[in-house]
Amino acid sequence: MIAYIARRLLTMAGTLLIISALVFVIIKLPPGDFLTNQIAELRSQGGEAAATKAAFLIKQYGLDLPVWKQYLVWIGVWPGPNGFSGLLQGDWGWSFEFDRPVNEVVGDTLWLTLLVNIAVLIFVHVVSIPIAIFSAVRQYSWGDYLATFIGYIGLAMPNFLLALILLYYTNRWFGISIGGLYDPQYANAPWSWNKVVSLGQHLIVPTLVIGLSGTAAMIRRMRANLLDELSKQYYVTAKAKGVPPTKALLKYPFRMALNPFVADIGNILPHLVSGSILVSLVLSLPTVGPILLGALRSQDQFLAAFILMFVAILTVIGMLISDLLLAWLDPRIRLGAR
Amino acid sequence: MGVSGPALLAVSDLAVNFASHGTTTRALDGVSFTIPRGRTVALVGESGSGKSVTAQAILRILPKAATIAGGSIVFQETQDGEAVDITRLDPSGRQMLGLRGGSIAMIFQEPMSSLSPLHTVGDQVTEAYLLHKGGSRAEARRAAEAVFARVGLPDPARVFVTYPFELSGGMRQRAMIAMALICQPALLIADEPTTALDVTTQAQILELIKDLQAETGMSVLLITHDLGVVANMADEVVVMYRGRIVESGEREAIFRDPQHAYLKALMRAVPRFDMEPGERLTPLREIATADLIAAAPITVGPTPKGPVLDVTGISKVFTLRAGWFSGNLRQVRAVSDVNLTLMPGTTLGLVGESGCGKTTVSKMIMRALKPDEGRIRFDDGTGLRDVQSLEGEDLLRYRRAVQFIFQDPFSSLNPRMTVYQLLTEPLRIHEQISEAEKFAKAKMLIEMVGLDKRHLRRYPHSFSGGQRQRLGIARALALSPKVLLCDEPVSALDVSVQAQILNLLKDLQAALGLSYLFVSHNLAVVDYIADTIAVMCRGHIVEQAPKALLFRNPVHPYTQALLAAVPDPDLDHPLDFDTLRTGRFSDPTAWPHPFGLGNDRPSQMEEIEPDHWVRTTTSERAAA
Amino acid sequence: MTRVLNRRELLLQAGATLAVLPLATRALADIALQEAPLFAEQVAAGKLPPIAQRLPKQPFVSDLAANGRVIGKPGGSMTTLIAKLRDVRYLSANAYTRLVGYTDKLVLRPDILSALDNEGNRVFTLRLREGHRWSDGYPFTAEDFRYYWEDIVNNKQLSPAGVPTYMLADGKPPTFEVLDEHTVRYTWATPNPLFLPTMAAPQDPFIYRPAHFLRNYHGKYADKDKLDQLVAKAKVRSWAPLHNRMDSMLENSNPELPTLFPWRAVPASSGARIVFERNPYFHRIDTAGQQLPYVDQVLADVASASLFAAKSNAGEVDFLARGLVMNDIPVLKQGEGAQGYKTLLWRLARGSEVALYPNLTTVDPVWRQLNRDVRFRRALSLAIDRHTINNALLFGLGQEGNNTVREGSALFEPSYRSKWAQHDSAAAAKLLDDVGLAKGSGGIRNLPDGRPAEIVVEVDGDTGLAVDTLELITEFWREVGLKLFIKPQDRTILRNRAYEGQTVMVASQGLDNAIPTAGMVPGELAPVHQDNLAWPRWGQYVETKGTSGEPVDMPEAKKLLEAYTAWLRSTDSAQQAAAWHAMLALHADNQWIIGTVAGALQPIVLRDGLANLPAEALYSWAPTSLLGIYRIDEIFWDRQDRRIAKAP
Amino acid sequence: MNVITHTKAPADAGSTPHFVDPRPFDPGASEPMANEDERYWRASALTLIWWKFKRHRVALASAIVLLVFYAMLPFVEVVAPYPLTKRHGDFLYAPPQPVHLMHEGRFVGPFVYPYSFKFNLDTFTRDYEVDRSTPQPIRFFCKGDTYSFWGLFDASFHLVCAPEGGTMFLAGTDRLGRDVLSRIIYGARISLTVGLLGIAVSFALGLLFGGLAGYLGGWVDNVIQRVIEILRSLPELPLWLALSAALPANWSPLLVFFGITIILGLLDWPGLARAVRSKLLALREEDFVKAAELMGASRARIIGKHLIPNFMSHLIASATLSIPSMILGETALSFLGLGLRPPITSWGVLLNEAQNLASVNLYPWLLAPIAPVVIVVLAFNFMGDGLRDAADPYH
Repeated sequence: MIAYIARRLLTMAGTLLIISALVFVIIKLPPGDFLTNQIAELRSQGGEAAATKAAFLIKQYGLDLPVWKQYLVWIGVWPGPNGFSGLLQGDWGWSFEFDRPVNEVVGDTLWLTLLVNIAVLIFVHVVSIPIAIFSAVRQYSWGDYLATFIGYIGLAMPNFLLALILLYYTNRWFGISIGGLYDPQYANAPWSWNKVVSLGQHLIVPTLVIGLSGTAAMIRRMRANLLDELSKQYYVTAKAKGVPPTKALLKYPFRMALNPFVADIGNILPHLVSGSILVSLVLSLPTVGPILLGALRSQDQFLAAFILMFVAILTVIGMLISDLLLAWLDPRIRLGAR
Repeated sequence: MGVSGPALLAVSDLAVNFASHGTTTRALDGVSFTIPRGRTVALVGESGSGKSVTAQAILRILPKAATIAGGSIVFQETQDGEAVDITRLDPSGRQMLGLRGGSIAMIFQEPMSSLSPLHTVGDQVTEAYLLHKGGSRAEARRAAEAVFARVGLPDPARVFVTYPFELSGGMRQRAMIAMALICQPALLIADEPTTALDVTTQAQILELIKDLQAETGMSVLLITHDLGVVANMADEVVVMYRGRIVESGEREAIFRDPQHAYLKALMRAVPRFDMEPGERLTPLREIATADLIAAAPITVGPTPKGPVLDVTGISKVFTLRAGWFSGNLRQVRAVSDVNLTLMPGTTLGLVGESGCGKTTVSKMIMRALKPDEGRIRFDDGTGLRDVQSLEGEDLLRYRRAVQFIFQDPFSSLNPRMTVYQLLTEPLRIHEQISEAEKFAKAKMLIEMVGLDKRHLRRYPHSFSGGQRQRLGIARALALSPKVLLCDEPVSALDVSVQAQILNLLKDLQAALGLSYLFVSHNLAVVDYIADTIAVMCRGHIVEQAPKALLFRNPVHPYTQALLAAVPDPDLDHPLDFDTLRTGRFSDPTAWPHPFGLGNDRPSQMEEIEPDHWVRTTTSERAAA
Repeated sequence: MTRVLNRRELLLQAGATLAVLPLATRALADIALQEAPLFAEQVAAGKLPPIAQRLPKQPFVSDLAANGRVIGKPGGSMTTLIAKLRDVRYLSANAYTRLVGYTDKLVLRPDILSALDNEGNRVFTLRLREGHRWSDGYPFTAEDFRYYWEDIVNNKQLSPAGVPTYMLADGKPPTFEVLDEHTVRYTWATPNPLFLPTMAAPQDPFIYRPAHFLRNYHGKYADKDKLDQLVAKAKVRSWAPLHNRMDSMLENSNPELPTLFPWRAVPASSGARIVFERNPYFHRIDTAGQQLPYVDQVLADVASASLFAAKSNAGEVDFLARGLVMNDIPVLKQGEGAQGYKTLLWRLARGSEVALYPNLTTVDPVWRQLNRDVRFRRALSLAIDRHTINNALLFGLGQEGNNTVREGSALFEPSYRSKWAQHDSAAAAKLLDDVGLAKGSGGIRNLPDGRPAEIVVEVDGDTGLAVDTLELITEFWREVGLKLFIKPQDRTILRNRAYEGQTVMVASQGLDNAIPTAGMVPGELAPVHQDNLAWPRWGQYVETKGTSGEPVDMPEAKKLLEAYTAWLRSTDSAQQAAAWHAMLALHADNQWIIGTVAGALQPIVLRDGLANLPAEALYSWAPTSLLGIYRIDEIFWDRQDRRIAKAP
Repeated sequence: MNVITHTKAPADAGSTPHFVDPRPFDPGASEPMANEDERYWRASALTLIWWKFKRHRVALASAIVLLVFYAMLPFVEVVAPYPLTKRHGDFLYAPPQPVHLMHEGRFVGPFVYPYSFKFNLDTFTRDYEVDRSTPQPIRFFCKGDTYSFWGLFDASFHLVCAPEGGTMFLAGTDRLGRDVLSRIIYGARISLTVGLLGIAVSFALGLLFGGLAGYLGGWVDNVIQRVIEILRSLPELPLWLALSAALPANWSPLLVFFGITIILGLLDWPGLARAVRSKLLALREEDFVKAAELMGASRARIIGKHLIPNFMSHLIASATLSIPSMILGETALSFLGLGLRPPITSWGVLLNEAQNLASVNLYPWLLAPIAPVVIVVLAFNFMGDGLRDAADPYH
């Protein structure tokens, strides 16, 4: 067990190393970089002094180095202008856009991202699992068709527009302030019950919009998995034992059908981040999505790279957790059934 | 009806319909029979005859597409208790739930897939107890452990916390039985309870069921296609054919005086040990191709003087990863030091239980696997040549000369090809002949296996299992091979079809001078078709002899056990449960001296009489 | 407006003193100072000195009544929106607190300074207000100027690029003298007309810095061990980047940095809402003796720009201009009644909303020759039906014509706008025939080398208006046998392509400053900046002092350059105006930049109850510095209920 | 009938009579191949798939819808009532004109009422006023505005045209007075091909890498699996972003379009590769593949004759299910301003232009492109479902 985890951690480190290189290359792919663009911009506005300052940062962050050196400096295995100071040393870099260290920029938003994603995850599961079970048990019934249809509508709707429309009508009908995760008045206020309520209200639209597309996919997969399991002999055995139908369903085929989802925990995350970027952008949510998008567009490289790495690390950890969870849930894997 | 009091279960005029794609087919049609208290009723029939549907109807666990269209199933648990008509109950109502698993329990064919792999054996077994008897978990556990002990599971406490896949097949089936028995049901439905098991295990399970029945007085509805099992187990027999009962009655009556043409045919189609030399099985429908085969213009090249196939000392070790979390690699010796010789025009039967290495041997001969040691030589009339060293043209020639017949007739034919394409595929690979010649050949081949030439344009999906297996044989013959490797070619087929195929193979051999390596777990089948038989266990050949010698004088304890375990459809040859009870016959280290293997003790084949070889341990011999 | 401008001309004459207007010189004793309610408690508690001690001896007294405004009441908070955290830097434009700055009539006058003496644009003597303090209460003195000049500009580590260009006259820096604690002087050998306009430009160059604060991070002053510690903590290489980081006068990103603005950022704001609080030491008061600004708090909520209109429509904003565009007007108007706000519609002071820049320095020889043919450019201009564009895109409210200065500028003349700008397809076709572009197959003309005349117009991808305009122009040009292809580009890429001479024509905004005074720099009109997409390589040549690009080689363009040089050498505003007129006339005649329609509307959302913002005015980056010259510190809540700052 | 008493029978059970079914028994009659439908047996896999697919009615309907959409693509110039760039200066932001049949209680055939606008300076909107007195009949198979068919020749034939001297904006007009319906129809050409081209790229890559992994196994499989894992652990949107930002700037709109499709395809292949791989691994275990190997068939023959035909239907089915995500991907990229840009007209571009509050509450007809997107995505999903169910006709 420990040996297994150690082996996994080792491959994880390797994977992350490759991902880090990939991330860096992707970010460096578009021509130009933040500061050079910034300098040109400032100069054209007559901001001579600010331009000088930006030129300063280029040296400071080694943006004049060749790309491969910049990469090595970034991950912290090559001395940069300030000596060894990279990811490995816990230095996440500097955001040019925000003119603050990356950790300060991202810090607030990370847990809000997590919050939104958890809300979405809960929504997706709470909604789709019962529907999927219903659809599978009542295969080809009207209810099944209806559930599938509604799910697909969610999948088919371009969610950024749906977000915009819902945004408008929740404001109009329920007076929920437009955008953000709570009313602006709570922005600098300490946590209070009202702030939590405001947060809850503001979570409705994003959860619904981000969750809808995931729900359809989840229903579809869960239904297919369950249908597979429903025809298995062990389910007949359970029924033949006299186990009541609902209990039999939940204890045996459902449990089994869950396994692929557990196996997929790690992979959900990048999808959620992707899905939430657009919606967060429309709804102006303080999550990493829009920051990432902004950073990628303005080539704020350390910020973008860090967020991508962060997601990748979460994914890889998620994969490990899902493997361990799967082993815990499925004795065949734990005990090595052939 | 029994003379004194009502039967435990009375099925009368039961009809079940299956709806599929808008059409309704009748799966059961007017089925009536009774299960008297304390007795075993066997439901016999080939696949698709409606045996399992009957059982499912009794438990009301029919698939969604099925509906009970008429008739009644009256169940009366105690003599003077209330009788209920099961067909009128709500399938998921309280009363039915109470019957299911409580009063009527069921065990299934596949002990692996019938148990959930995610739950411990104990969990699954106590579930029924908790549902029907109530009580605490501790009580349930005690009950479970007691019943484990009763079904012969060693160390009940440990079994309680193991998962099904950690047990061997026999153990799993015992666990299944324990699960069925924990509530002391009045009726046990056993749906092909031993079909997936090795013969030796089968015998043990059968005995167990018998013992338990005697102990508890429960009734058993035994569903099987194996007349041998029926002869050994049943008190009464119900024979089904296509959803209808064609004959039923007491065991004696059925076996000694079969009346219905179908039952008679079935009896004649089962290979038995006591068949006369040269006696032919009579399938339900004989394939009338003998003339065609005889007339077949198949050219056979020069016949080798010695063996056509010579296998010397081959061994194969597989490396397996033990589990997910352990980095440990396990080495499994699948085949060790196997020697075989196949003489031209004869059949060598390779017998053994599942996992004994027989398939690995056949794969190595086909060059689908590479032996770690030893060599395989082949003679196409030009002298023996090492198969492993063949390259290019020679290899292609070898591939032509040695053909393979698979066990699963469904997976062995490419569903996207027509029969014509299938049969001519080998020709396309190996021969440059015109389309007309190909057609002529395909026509000849398909007629040779008793199918119509019009079938050439069809796709495999339109054929039944037996027909597909015939197509497989036809394809194997396309290149006029010298050797056919038959890997369990009939084990997936019903007896009547099995007889067809076996006869066909025999006829082909007689006409074409083919040599067969016939791999099977069924001794009776091997007995019918083979000339020489090699018995394999745990990768070793333990005994090898011409079949007459082997059956007359089995020397090796494993061979003896194997022979004793085959249920004969003959009331005069009941199973000898005593020989099988020890259960140590498949463990080479437990074999009595001088046969015991293990601890890397060198062993060798010893000729105890002409052509009769038995594996013995060298050191013991030398010492003696 | 023109009347006032004439007086400013006088003010800027050499030898004049830019002094506080008469009213401000009135004895301070006449005005009874009033404490703002927000500070009353702190003053009472002794945490803050009383108002008299916080204000300069001679504060800037704003005569609201003279400006058509009313004296307000202090208090309340004002919510506005920013799209990105970084946009807090626009506060320095909007708050417009300058050494010298424009009034809303574009008169240049001292603001932070009490007076400024200008001798022939060569010698500038700057007089500070005695007793003026930074927002942390520390005195604002000549030392702060010296610190900037000696320790920042002339420090190689902090300013590797050396002295900024506006501080150079003929390439030479000034001599800097501290005359006394409140007086500094910059002296150039030759006139430097750039100096004053730059002080008043939307991007404040900040030639003074809070020395007392920044000294702690300067290698020359700070205790080395302490500084090393700070440097290590900030994970920077040396003190210089640390100093840079702390010194964010423009970016406004360091709340610790003392400021002279009407509001100062409150530290520890979250990323979603930046809170600005009134600066207790701000130097302006009204005639009633109340310290400005009136509004206690400015709350800048961060929201994506696409939601600005929606949030305004939902009544979540008190005050918003930047980020709203003309297309938002219907939505903004729609919400007015229900949400209690008004949408002010100001005019954008831009030369042309969308202008075409035929690249005179493009590398394609055929196009280069064609673009340089004035007949071709005139034909392009004549072929455009500006009226249709106006109707389709600007509700018919725009001004059709060339890319030139607008009414409201003293330099405006109708001919600058109308020359070669009347829609006349026949004349355009004739000109094109004259150029030698014969019609080929499908009615499309052929270039001299046989290629079809397909003009690829590249456009900054973010500007929807430009693309729409081009779609219309495509139709107009097709009538005269020219094919237009619109190619949206990323701004950065577009710029780089232009610098390399790869663009043939670009569509972009026209003149940034369309209401200039003669004293403002006519740089946008002259081939001196590579950003001008009509001649990027000429501009490059000037900007790089000849190391790259190419010298101006067209006689008309040389005239532009001469006029520009004349302006640079000018010592009085008549000379400056002459230079401007010469350049404007050249532009109108030569159509180097082909204008379309100007005068888009800038919607400004203003909550009912907020007073003192004009109902109509001009809006631009330069010279109005967004809302800067309209003095947003004078906005106040005229309704009592609004004046109470909203509880957080 | 013989009744034999079993000696061991319990006393109370009595004996069961020996029953024999008296009905005639003919083993030959029950031969399952006797008289059944020869058509079914001779049906190839493709035919069976088609039969099975046909039974899935929603899928069939979806397929027909898609067929109609795609069949329209080559003729959008004819189908659209107005040419793509046709502008109506007097009808900016005009609301949809409903089609009427009855005028003053009398049947006139499909017609519209003309309308005109007044500019409202208070609201800055154009107030349209419908003139109910003069019905203007819509024309069919008519001469309308001239367009250039595929840039090849000029023509003016349309399926439907505006009334003579009138207008017909069935889905309203946009800010430049362009007919929204026509723009949607033209946009289909780009939006619908994005998915197909993207899937072609993805398909090729998925087949190649999945095939290599599944067929060769070993380290190749391992490497490809790792690559897939890595690609899957990055959110796809940033990858889209970065890659589309990296598209060479001087590419023409058409090239950008291809670039975008290739990017969409590039990032979609891992899913398909996995499907190919697992299907291959499963198929390789099938006896008929082993049989072909043992027959001495060459690798190419095994792949071409035995493997590909057997998993292609599955693959096509799962590929079909990827197309909708590509179409949505295009809209998302366009929304971010990273995909296609005007003057190229795609549904994404149209939606991008509509993504503001004004569209939601003032000009809701600008959101009309949602409808075709939803319809097409739904149809692809349903059809894909049907295809997948039908892909294996032997179950």
